[in-house]
Amino acid sequence: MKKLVEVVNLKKHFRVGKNQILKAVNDVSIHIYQGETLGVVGESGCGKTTLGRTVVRLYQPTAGKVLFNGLDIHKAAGQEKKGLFRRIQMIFQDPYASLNPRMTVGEIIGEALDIHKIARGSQRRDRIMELLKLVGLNADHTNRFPHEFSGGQRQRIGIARALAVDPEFIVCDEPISALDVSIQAQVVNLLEELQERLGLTYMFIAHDLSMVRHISSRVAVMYLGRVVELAGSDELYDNPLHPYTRALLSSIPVADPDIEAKRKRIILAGDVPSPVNPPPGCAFVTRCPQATKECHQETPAFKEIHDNHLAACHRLG
Amino acid sequence: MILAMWLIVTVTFIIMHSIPGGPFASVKKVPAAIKHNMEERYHLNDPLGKQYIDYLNHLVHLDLGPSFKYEYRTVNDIIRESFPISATLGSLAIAFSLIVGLLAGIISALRQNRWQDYLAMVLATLSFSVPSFILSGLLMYLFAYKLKLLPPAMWGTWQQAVLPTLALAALPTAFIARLMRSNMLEVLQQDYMKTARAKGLSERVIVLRHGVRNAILPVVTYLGFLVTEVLLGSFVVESIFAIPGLGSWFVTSVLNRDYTVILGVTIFFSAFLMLMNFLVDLAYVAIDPRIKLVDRKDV
Amino acid sequence: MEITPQTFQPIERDHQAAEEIACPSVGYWQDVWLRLKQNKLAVTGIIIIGLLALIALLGPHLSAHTYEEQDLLLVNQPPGGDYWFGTDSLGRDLFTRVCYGARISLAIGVLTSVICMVIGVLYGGISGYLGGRVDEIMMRIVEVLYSIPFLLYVILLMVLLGPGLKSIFIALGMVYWQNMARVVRGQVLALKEQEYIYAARLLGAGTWRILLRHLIPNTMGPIIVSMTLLVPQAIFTEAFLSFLGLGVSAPMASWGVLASDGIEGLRNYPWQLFFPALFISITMLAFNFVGDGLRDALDPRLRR
Amino acid sequence: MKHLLSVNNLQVHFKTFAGEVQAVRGVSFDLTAGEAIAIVGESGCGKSVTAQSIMRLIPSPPGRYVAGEIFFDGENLLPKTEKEMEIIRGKDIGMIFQDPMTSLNPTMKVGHQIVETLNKHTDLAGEAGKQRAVEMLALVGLPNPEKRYGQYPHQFSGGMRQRAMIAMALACNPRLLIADEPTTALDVTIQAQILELMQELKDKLGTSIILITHDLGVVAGFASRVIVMYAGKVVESGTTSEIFYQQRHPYTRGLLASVPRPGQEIRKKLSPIAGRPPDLIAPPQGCAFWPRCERAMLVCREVQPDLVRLSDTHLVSCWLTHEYASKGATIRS
Amino acid sequence: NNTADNSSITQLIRYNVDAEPKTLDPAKSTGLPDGTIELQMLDGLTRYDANQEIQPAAAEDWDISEDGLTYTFKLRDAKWSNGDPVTAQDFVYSWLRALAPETASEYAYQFFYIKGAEDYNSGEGKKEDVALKALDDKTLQVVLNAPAPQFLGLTAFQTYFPVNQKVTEGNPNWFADPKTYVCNGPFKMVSWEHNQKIVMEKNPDYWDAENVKLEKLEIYLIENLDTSFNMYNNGQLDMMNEINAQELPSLQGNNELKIMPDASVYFYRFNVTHKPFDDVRVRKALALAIDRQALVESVMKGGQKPAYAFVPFGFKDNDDKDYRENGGDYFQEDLTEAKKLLAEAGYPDGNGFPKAAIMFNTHENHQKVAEAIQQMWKKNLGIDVTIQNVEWQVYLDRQSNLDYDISRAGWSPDYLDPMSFIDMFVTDGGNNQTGWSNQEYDQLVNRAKSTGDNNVRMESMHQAEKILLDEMPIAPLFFYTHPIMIKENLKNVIVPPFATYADFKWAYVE
Ligand SMILES: Nc1ncnc2c1ncn2[C@@H]1O[C@H](COP(=O)(O)OP(=O)(O)OP(=O)(O)O)[C@@H](O)[C@H]1O
Ligand SMILES: Nc1ncnc2c1ncn2[C@@H]1O[C@H](COP(=O)(O)OP(=O)(O)OP(=O)(O)O)[C@@H](O)[C@H]1O
Ligand SMILES: [Mg+2]
Ligand SMILES: [Mg+2]
Repeated sequence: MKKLVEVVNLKKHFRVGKNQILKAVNDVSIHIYQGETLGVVGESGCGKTTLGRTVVRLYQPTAGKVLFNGLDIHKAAGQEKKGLFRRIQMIFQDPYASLNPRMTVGEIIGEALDIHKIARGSQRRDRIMELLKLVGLNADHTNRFPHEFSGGQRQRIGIARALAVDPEFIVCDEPISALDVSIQAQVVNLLEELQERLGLTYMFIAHDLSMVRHISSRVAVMYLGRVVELAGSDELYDNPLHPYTRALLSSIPVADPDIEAKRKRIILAGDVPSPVNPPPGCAFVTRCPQATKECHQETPAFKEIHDNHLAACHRLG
Repeated sequence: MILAMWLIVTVTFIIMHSIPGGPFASVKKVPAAIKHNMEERYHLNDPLGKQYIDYLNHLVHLDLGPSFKYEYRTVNDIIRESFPISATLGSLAIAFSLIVGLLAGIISALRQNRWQDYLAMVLATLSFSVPSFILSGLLMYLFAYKLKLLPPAMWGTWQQAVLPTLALAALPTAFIARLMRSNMLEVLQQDYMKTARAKGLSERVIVLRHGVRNAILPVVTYLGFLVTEVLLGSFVVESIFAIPGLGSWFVTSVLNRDYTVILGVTIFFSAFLMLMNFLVDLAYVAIDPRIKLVDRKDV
Repeated sequence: MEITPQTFQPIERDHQAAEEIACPSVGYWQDVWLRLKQNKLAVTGIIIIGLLALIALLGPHLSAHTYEEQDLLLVNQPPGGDYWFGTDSLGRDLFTRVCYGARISLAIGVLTSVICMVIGVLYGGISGYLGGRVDEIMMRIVEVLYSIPFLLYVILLMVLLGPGLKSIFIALGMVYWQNMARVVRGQVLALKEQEYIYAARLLGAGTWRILLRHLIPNTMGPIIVSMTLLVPQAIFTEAFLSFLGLGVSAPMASWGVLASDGIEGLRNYPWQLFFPALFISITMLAFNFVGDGLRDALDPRLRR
Repeated sequence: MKHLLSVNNLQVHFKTFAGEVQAVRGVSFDLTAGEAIAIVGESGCGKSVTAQSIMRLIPSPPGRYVAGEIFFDGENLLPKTEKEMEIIRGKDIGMIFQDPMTSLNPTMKVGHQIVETLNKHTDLAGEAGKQRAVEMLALVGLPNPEKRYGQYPHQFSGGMRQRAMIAMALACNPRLLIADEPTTALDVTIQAQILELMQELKDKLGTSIILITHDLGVVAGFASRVIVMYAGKVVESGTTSEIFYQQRHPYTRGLLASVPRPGQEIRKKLSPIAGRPPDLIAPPQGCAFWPRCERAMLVCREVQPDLVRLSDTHLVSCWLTHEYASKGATIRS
Repeated sequence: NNTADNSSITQLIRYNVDAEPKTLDPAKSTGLPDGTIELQMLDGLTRYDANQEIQPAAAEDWDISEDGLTYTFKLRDAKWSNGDPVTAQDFVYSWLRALAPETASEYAYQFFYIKGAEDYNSGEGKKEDVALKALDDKTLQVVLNAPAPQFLGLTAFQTYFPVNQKVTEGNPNWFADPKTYVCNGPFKMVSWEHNQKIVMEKNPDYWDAENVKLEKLEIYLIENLDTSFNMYNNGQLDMMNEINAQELPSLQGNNELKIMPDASVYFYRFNVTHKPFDDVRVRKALALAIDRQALVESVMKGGQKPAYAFVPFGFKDNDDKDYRENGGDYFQEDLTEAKKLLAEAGYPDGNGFPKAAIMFNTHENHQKVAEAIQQMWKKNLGIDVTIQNVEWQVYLDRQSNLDYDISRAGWSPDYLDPMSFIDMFVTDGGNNQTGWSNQEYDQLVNRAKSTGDNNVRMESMHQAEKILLDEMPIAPLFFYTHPIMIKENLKNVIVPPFATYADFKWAYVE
């Protein structure tokens, strides 16, 4: 399989306050194969969005690089850069904040066409219609404003906007988190359908593990700026290795009273520590039920435990 | 900070010397020799560059130089004597505007869209835009001339402080009232107000303990601006009410082209304002438990 | 409807219909207008402003006198008969002068706020959007300018440009654009983290496109509100400038000038202050009503 | 069995610019002492309004109680005066809100916010009050409760705040706790903590709970009875197993089908509910769900179905339960 | 609280001088506030009495030589407030000090009548060469360059006041503090609150103390006219200068309002280097088309007199009659004539008249006058001029750079002699500022200045004035008055006709 995106030792730090550094993404190395969906899960604040935005070059990394088809995207300039904008896109988390409230749907989708001079005049109109239809909206929605749409519909407009430039790779930053369950499925189904039809590659960020399992072929689990486990999605769910992943999986409520009644939950103590002063050693050490002295001192390496199953834990292999 | 100060000094210096006139201009032309003598005395016939360097030199030693017009007084003296008066008047005005403005704001928020609200806001709107020279004139006319309740001018007794305080406080009071009203309305919408209600607290307690306190906080940030406004207002109010404060010097010095006083007072005011803004920031940090002096930046 | 087995026929439904939006499409400004219309005070404000504009245009034709015609035998006449608002200290008809003042003052108020808006929007927008060093330097400049005595500027301007409308606009612009720039910058700072800005950047939109198409249109709300509030302030500051000789040249007079003339005769000829002051107050209230109404109409939280 | 709470035909409307929003359109349900029930439904279907109506917290204007009764402990709450309500709020009924970030007063120490309730409703004052507050903080599992007592909300993480909210709501031992989406804003691991805590406290204190959520997963392990709301109405209610295993309303079914469930084939397509909830300013004439319903019938469009009792506990409001439905129509799948 | 302890004092006057004095050092003082305050505390050689006669003050007597060049003053036995005797050396010291270039006194030129003074001041001569000598402790001798009839009057002027040599040398800022203000006049300073007021008490050591009836004098330093008017109305002032024109009509018939004469003139300068004002016909036409009567009655309202000549009333001619009355009017308002002149100049009915502006410094009355005149010219001649209100210093600058078309101006005399007006317009005179030059005029002024014969002097000045008004580089508008408000129980306050100060030496409260 061809590696479409390679993230190599990526770090993204923010300066907060005088001398404090917030390590939002801290040494992440992952790759994404062409045509697959890589799920990224983790709790709020663990750096998912930051990772996603750095991968699409909305942020400049503090260290490390992102290769797209072997090209370092943060170094690209001029035509190369413009070309990248057409191949990499992003779908955003908040259906209310991700559409400019002052522009009609047609203008929102058409903007990409204008910037890249993809289509003009009637061609442009046709393309907009086509895109709208692709995401299941009507032609007469073109002249409406975002606030007239429901969350799910807005999210689809966002998708149409991303698709306008015919990208190969889309980072979906929690595209369904803000939606009602009944609507979430609409969007997930659409994304799946589009992937099939257009051969897209996704990086799908979420904190809802059940949805991630459903849509992804592989899943990376993030904790405090680091990836702690990465495996094929079934493998991960059936055989979680990292104590954090296990706790995370066991915390997901299941919509089945019988299963719920039988389930034994692993309840983690405490909260995620602040990324401003991460504990030394393993990031998870403060909440890990199995932490040893070693965990407090040394950051575990992210290594392959089984075939294509990577994790970062001292207690594993 | 130092850099900003230096810029202020430099720009003021340049503008000041590029407008016509000088400290010794007068209707009656004096013989050239006398003019020369006078300029000589204050080094005004040195090249501007040298005057500028000399000034900075003195400034570094906190010496603002002598006044050209009131020659026996130094700018330091002038500030030392008149600033306390301005500060007193300003403090009175600020105290007044805080008390009245906050009250008016709270009341009109609680009585939103009722007559109390409309009355307070119409008054606030009016006094928000009435310039202080008109207001001062009206106040003096009404209370001193017509009703003879208060002395029209000068400084020293509490009666004399009433009218200038009112004139000076009008704008900030109005501003605070409006700000407080909108803060209050905003706070009343907050989730924690619902929490407070769900706890069974009485309306009065909810409003005072939970509402007012949170609504006041943004007013604190406004204090810096308030001080500025009061200082600016004091130029006019002080000269109308014949109060020997620093504000009245400001205008007079510009009209007189009393170069050292212009610069000195400008520097003093800017430094003072910077200090006040700094203090307000500190106060805000001290008062609002949430705020830390954090600014986010990309690495 | 009667419940019969026949009514239990399944209905064929078009899936697209589920996406139908029932209500008519309302554009952003249309919506604002609709909601503004429901605000009684704001509507009153708009009507008053309209009337004022009408007075400014037609008022002078209603009166038999011109704004400059003096009758030194009829100075300081109280309101009545021939002179509806009385006469001033040179025996000119105050009514006509007030109507004429409306032209000047309203023009000054409106144009100044437009000028400030343009400068402020550009400056604040760039400063806020670029952020970092640039922002810091640009804001420092504003601070420094703010500290330099206004009177010095005014005198400098008077020397450089001479009196007249042009100088007024420049002088007023110099004070107020800074506030506007701050307002805009604050807005832009908040908005630039919005996801739609990121989306636009990701589509390859350049700085100007983002500023002009995305940021500025979305800061318009607060900007318009500050503009309406700026109008009355500009009207009065103009009076101060006129007093210093930077104003429109006499015998034309703005409201501010009429009011400050009036304050001199307050003890003896109160109407000379009353009428200009009345008009100014009405204008201020009207603009404030409209401003507040707009603020509400633009508030996203109050949106449906 | 005597009901601790019964809501009868509650109708609440809001005046807005666009018209009157019929947020709650005749909701009825009962709650027995010691019971934990859940109200589920999509966003905007009137869950919060129902909950807040019980506390009489609907702001008026724009809100208005159009009809209905709310009996708490045998007394109708709707006609009560504010003063009378103040005594009930916080003492007999406690409430937790969705967003712990904004529901605590940011400028008041957490401990004081708890003591405030105690001062109002009990005669615990001064040290005793503080003692009790610290106890409550310990009860909800906050480590270091003495220290936490003197801290401000911003020094708490989201989970800790929600714990503090719970401590506050339970401080006076209320008989009923209304939890309006208490975990929606929290991470899953934290959500698990909070649910565990509520479960524990319910058992320990015997408080009745109304849990409002839109996550059916949360409901499954927590409530004994579930009420499903749609567009301001109850469309189905029953015991947890009735709702999860014998649901009759297409909406309930849709809700369950749109999340991937264990046991379900992983890669199988999800079946979402098409479209979006109706505008409550002008709700549809018939069943509010018909425009989105796979099995809509002519009658659904025209007439509102009644809430039909299928068993002692199971009620549903759908024409499909009508005898004609199986006769007169070819029902797909 | 001042009002409280004042209540026991009956002999108290409160007066406003309209501004904080720039200095109270007589050598350097220039303004009215300075002069007025110094006048109460310092005694020059002479002092004007109520009839504008020069009376001996520090000098008991004097002697003027035949040629009018040498003045010998005999000083009386008087004491400084610190007990030192007032000596001729004090005067020599004071005057030389004022002349010294280091002192940089603006009014040093007031001494230029004295031989050697100008050279010393400009650094070209030596101090020793100034013809000023103390013959003994009580005798002072002065030699002038040329006969100067106004010289004696000048010795009553602030710049000529003495200072105590010892005190001044010991403390150059002695005048800034009441404690060190050593004086020889009727009052002495008790306190000085800057920008508020100066309080004085009767000086018991004053040689003429028995004629000083006031116990206390409060001089207020309030600038704003409205404010001081209100204070007067509230009984906080007993006497005030300057009243807003808008108040005057309602004060008609009020006994407290006194309209004092003021030997000053209000006029417009024409810039004769600008077209069309280089044409005397244009200047004349404009000057003739102003209704001065309406101006003073409806705009100024202070009883001002229309001016048809330049030198105001109030100066003595050689026959002891009034110079102005002798000179009479030099022109009359005449619309037909004005129109005719304008047409002759090429602007019939104002057609083609170039753009022009009246410039004036920021002040309510100046603006009104300008607006009224603007209307008159428009109505009478069909000329449109604009008016320009400029800040004071800008106004001065533009006026002296001849950067204007028409500029308002006012002039009050430095000394009580028409020459103070007439010598303004000599070619390139510092105060000419019109660009106008006339040889004959210059010669006449020169002759008047160098002759010892008062008849010739006066005659020359009359002739010069006639030339001035024939050529009209200026258009006189009116002669000022000086409206004051004074409580009726105030007596013997001396308000001179040539300036707006007041002397309280003999004043008392009834
Ligand atoms: N521009 C920024 N400046 C400073 N800190 C930032 C910035 N953006 C994000 N952070 C911080 O970086 C950390 C990671 O944030 P990020 O948004 O990537 O988390 P996330 O995993 O996407 O969380 P969520 O699930 O809430 O969206 C957080 O602590 C956040 O506060
Ligand atoms: N104060 C109010 N003014 C106007 N409309 C309101 C108000 N409060 C609620 N509504 C309306 O009532 C309806 C029901 O709202 P409610 O908050 O009960 O929904 P919910 O089921 O709690 O949704 P969510 O899951 O989003 O919390 C919504 O359409 C909402 O717009
Ligand atoms: Mg995120
Ligand atoms: Mg809710």
